Amino acid sequence: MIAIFRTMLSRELTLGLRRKADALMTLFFCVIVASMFPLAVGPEPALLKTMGPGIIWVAALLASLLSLERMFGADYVDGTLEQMVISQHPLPVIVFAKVLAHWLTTGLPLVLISPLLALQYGLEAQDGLILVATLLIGTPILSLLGAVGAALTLGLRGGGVLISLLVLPLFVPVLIFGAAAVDDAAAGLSIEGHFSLLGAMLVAALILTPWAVASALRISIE
Amino acid sequence: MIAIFRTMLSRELTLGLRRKADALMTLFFCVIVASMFPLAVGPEPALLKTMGPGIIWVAALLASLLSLERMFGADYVDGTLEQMVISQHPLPVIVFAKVLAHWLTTGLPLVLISPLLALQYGLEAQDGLILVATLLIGTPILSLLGAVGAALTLGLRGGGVLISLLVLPLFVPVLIFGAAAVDDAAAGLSIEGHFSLLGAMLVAALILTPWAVASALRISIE
Amino acid sequence: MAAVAAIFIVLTGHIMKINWFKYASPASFYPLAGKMIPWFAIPALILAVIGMVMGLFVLPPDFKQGESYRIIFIHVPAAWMSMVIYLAMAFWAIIGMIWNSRLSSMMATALAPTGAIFCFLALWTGALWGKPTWGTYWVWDARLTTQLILLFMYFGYMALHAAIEDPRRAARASGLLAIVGAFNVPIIYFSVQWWNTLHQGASVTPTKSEMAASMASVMLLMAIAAWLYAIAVTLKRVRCEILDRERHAAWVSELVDEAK
Amino acid sequence: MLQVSGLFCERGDRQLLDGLSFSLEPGRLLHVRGANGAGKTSLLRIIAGLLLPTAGEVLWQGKPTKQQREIYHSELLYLGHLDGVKGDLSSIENLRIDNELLSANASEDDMLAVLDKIGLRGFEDVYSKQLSQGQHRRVGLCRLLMSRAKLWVLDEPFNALDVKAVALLVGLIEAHLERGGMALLTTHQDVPLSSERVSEITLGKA
Amino acid sequence: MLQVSGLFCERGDRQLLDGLSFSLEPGRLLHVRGANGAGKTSLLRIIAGLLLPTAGEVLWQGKPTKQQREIYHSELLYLGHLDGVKGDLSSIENLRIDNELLSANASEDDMLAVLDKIGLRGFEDVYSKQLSQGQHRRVGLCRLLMSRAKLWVLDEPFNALDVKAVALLVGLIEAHLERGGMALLTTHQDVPLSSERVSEITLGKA
Ligand code: HEM
Ligand SMILES: Nc1ncnc2c1ncn2[C@@H]1O[C@H](COP(=O)(O)OP(=O)(O)OP(=O)(O)O)[C@@H](O)[C@H]1O
Ligand SMILES: Nc1ncnc2c1ncn2[C@@H]1O[C@H](COP(=O)(O)OP(=O)(O)OP(=O)(O)O)[C@@H](O)[C@H]1O
Ligand SMILES: [Mg+2]
Ligand SMILES: [Mg+2]
Repeated sequence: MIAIFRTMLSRELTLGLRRKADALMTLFFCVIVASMFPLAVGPEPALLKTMGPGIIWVAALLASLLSLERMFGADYVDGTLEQMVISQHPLPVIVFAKVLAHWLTTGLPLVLISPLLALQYGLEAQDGLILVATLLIGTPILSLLGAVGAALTLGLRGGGVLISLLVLPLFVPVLIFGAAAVDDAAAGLSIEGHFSLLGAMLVAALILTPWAVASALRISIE
Repeated sequence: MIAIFRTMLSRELTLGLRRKADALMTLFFCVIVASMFPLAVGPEPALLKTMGPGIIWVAALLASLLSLERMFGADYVDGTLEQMVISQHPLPVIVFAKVLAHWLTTGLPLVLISPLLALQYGLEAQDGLILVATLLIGTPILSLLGAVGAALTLGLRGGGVLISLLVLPLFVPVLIFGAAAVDDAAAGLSIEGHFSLLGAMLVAALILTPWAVASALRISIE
Repeated sequence: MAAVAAIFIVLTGHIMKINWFKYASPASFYPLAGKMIPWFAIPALILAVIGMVMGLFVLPPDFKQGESYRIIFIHVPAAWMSMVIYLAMAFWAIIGMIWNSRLSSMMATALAPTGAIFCFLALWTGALWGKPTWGTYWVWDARLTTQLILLFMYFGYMALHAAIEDPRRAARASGLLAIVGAFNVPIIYFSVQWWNTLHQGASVTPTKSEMAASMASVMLLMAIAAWLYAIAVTLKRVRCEILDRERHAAWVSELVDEAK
Repeated sequence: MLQVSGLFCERGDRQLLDGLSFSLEPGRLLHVRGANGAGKTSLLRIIAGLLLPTAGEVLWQGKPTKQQREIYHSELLYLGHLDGVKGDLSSIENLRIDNELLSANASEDDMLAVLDKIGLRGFEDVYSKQLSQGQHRRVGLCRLLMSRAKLWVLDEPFNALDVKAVALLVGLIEAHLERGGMALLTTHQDVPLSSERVSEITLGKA
Repeated sequence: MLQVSGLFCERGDRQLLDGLSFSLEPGRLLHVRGANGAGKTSLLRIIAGLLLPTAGEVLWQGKPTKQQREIYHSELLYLGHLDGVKGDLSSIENLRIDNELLSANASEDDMLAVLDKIGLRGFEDVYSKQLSQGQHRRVGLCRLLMSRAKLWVLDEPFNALDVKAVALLVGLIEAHLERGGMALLTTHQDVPLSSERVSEITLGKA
């Protein structure tokens, strides 16, 4: 089970990071997205400072949404997903490896670059740290929940509309608590509540979604 | 030429409507992004009002990014794109039909929902109207420029993120003028200049990009 | 700016025009480029040294900014070059498309890293300069943001080139991107004028110059050095590109044999 | 008449075509043979204008195809490894689009007749992604029944087809040649084409 | 032993399987015949556990496969219409993953030998998307050389293969049966399998 996990993880990472340039791509992407807002809203530093956490969170959301379709889509089209489903290994483990790889290639780079973005938006050092922490907890949730949506939408059977209706609203609480934690910290309020909520969501997602995704895949592959 | 245009347009619209989830996803995304900032920044009406146009513009821009990969991707995989490329009809016309359909299924819904967003941000009725007008001119430019990126990246690994890296910089002028028009209108300045610039960009994009996309497709299909 | 671009393009174009038909083939351009490199590299070095000595030691400190203004001698030439090189890239891409010449698309490819480095340099020096003058490394000012966007246009070009395995397709696809992007460069550049901005407007224009004559001349020196450097490095990189793409050609194997 | 002169093609460091030249007269079929990876598909795609050769030219009626792309493409029908059938559209919807792309001017009834002939009666309104592999390919093959192109370029058209469909396709090709059409074909199967109209070339070392 | 009992399958309003039952003994091959759209792929996918039948059961060694999914899947090798080969990975990288998925425990050298045998020497490090169609399929077929599964379910494995590869594959299947393996096969081509080990069923009205 560990062997298959390791193989699948390295497969996904190889695919995601065929070249060094690929790894950098998400980083650049976040920076570009973050640069769009000041262009549109204007250069007012105080305004940008308050918007900062929200913007960085939106960049995270967008980066995971943009790459969701490929999480299973490519494997579905070329038949490798079939082979995973009928392999003797537990499907949730394979799924978990794929989701982890997705996070490592889209979520983690974002977490890593977020201090720089925080600096650019003039956030205080401490607020920046809190932002990084929320992203560290929040982005895996995005990957996990996104995987459910991606699996269900594969062949687009059971009403695809339903899925985006399902996944995006699930993202919303993550987004809100994530961005709110930073704001509240800046305002001197307690943020333990936010963090424990985010943590609880992460744990729940970690435990439940691999199974949900596995069954969704079995259904979609018919 | 009109016949092929009409056929391709209706094909794309049929496909678009069969995959309602995709269109709805862009809408949702736009709404979520736009709703995030009030949560992050707080309920200060004056602040929200100044931010509004910029945020709605960025939300629209990011939302149209989401659907770019699909514009040619599916046709590439199943070989229908090949058949279009070697058909006797001018490829730019076919491309134009596809882009128009893309705009009708993603850009237009965004334009239609924007008054609602403007309302959320407490924009004056007149400013809201101007916002809608800039979006109406601006979103087709996004679809046209996005098509170039989508065509260039066909079949490549980076997928959605790579497209964004290519096209977001191209979107910048549209964004600047689109958002600035509303701001300046609110400040009582003349906005004819912005509109004529946006209009000029639209015309230029309408004339040039179908050819660029057509050559990009010929390159990518090898 | 436009004039600068024109000069650069004409200059590089002129070099290539010498016996165009003969040297348009990679095989004959390779040795020619080898011979040309020192003619650009050495003057570049000399001018840069003179400019640096003048700029850093000879010129007096600025009455408002003190010593920190000296960064301008790198900052401004780098900012100019970063824009000019993108246009030059597009120029070569167009030539490559029209005449289907492999060498021109290789020129475009070879220019990209240099442009990106200049662009980064402008950002870096600007940020360093921002701290003493504006009190912060970064503001979301239009000029700064657009410079950042330009950097990403270079990255986009290079990422697309790197993502395509087939060198011919890579050259054609990224060339097309450079052409489309070239429309964007002036738009971005001028769009700044419609924006309220912290950054200084253009103070050196063909007709009038606000700067002290001594300062302007040092800057000009540095700018010329930057051009010469860019040309030399580009030629060097084109040579590598040629070798890589023509590695199966007979003349490359002969070259390798000679080297042995 | 189709002429190919001095074609070179290099893909991924491998020299596939090495100055290939041939010509194809009306009423004749050229069977391109070769092992897997010999370069058959590459050749056919070059001829269809989907791939640029490293050197060499394809001539149609004596003129380079590049200089008369629209005319050439109006005389060409290419069926590659991919069917070119849209899974999210029904068979008849796919046909309507092909009809327009090929400028075949078939009426709605014609198209139903075509579907009938190819053995898809009753599947007109089924989404193509819900068809079996062979049926899916048949939707793509309908083009042969609709188009009036002079040059057919068929890359392994018999793949996935059952015996009946193969016979039908052979009949179609023969009728096409009979009418003075030309065809280029690759296939690894033995196909009962009457040999008097057929020439062969073999790519790679056979 | 594989047993299939009372399988019904309905897809898109069409009754494909109508109470189908059969059993397959070790050392035997079942050739599933039928026209395009008869339901061969559907049957094979049901047996592989990729599709739920409307009614009926598949039994492996006397027990329903659903109740012993992991055991059953460790004895099964399924090759469908899709190759299951990742275009962005090289042949050898693809093999490494299959090796793990099949728990085949092949060493790096074994895998190179497998690629050699299947005729992909020199293509080990080429991205699979840069292979020709037949070479691409061969990468998928490598599984047959690596796996030690008892039951092979092969859906049109000869598609796109050249003559030499077909012969190789026939040899592999025969060796597998010789070893006491079982196989289910569909193909529209005539394949020279020695008939004593082969049974046939035909789906649909033949
Ligand atoms: C990261 C920060 C910065 C960036 C990206 C940046 C970018 C640029 C660019 C693109 C130009 C060329 C403009 C043109 O040709 O018209 C330029 C020129 C210039 N920059 Fe900056 N800059 C930055 C920071 C600064 C700072 C902090 C100062 C000093 C206060 C400064 C002073 C100048 C001056 C004096 C020029 C020459 C303007 C002219 O004469 O045309 N820059 N910069
Ligand atoms: N996209 C590509 N990029 C690089 N090389 C390729 C590409 N496609 C094919 N090749 C190489 O070109 C060679 C010939 O491929 P081609 O598809 O023309 O063969 P083929 O004769 O059609 O084979 P098959 O019978 O398997 O279909 C192969 O060796 C393959 O590795
Ligand atoms: N995903 C699907 N959804 C609904 N119906 C389907 C689906 N796939 C196949 N069918 C239907 O099931 C029938 C049998 O399909 P199947 O793929 O099993 O045929 P087959 O015997 O394998 O044919 P072929 O020789 O063409 O591969 C077809 O009539 C087809 O329309
Ligand atoms: Mg082929
Ligand atoms: Mg089948």
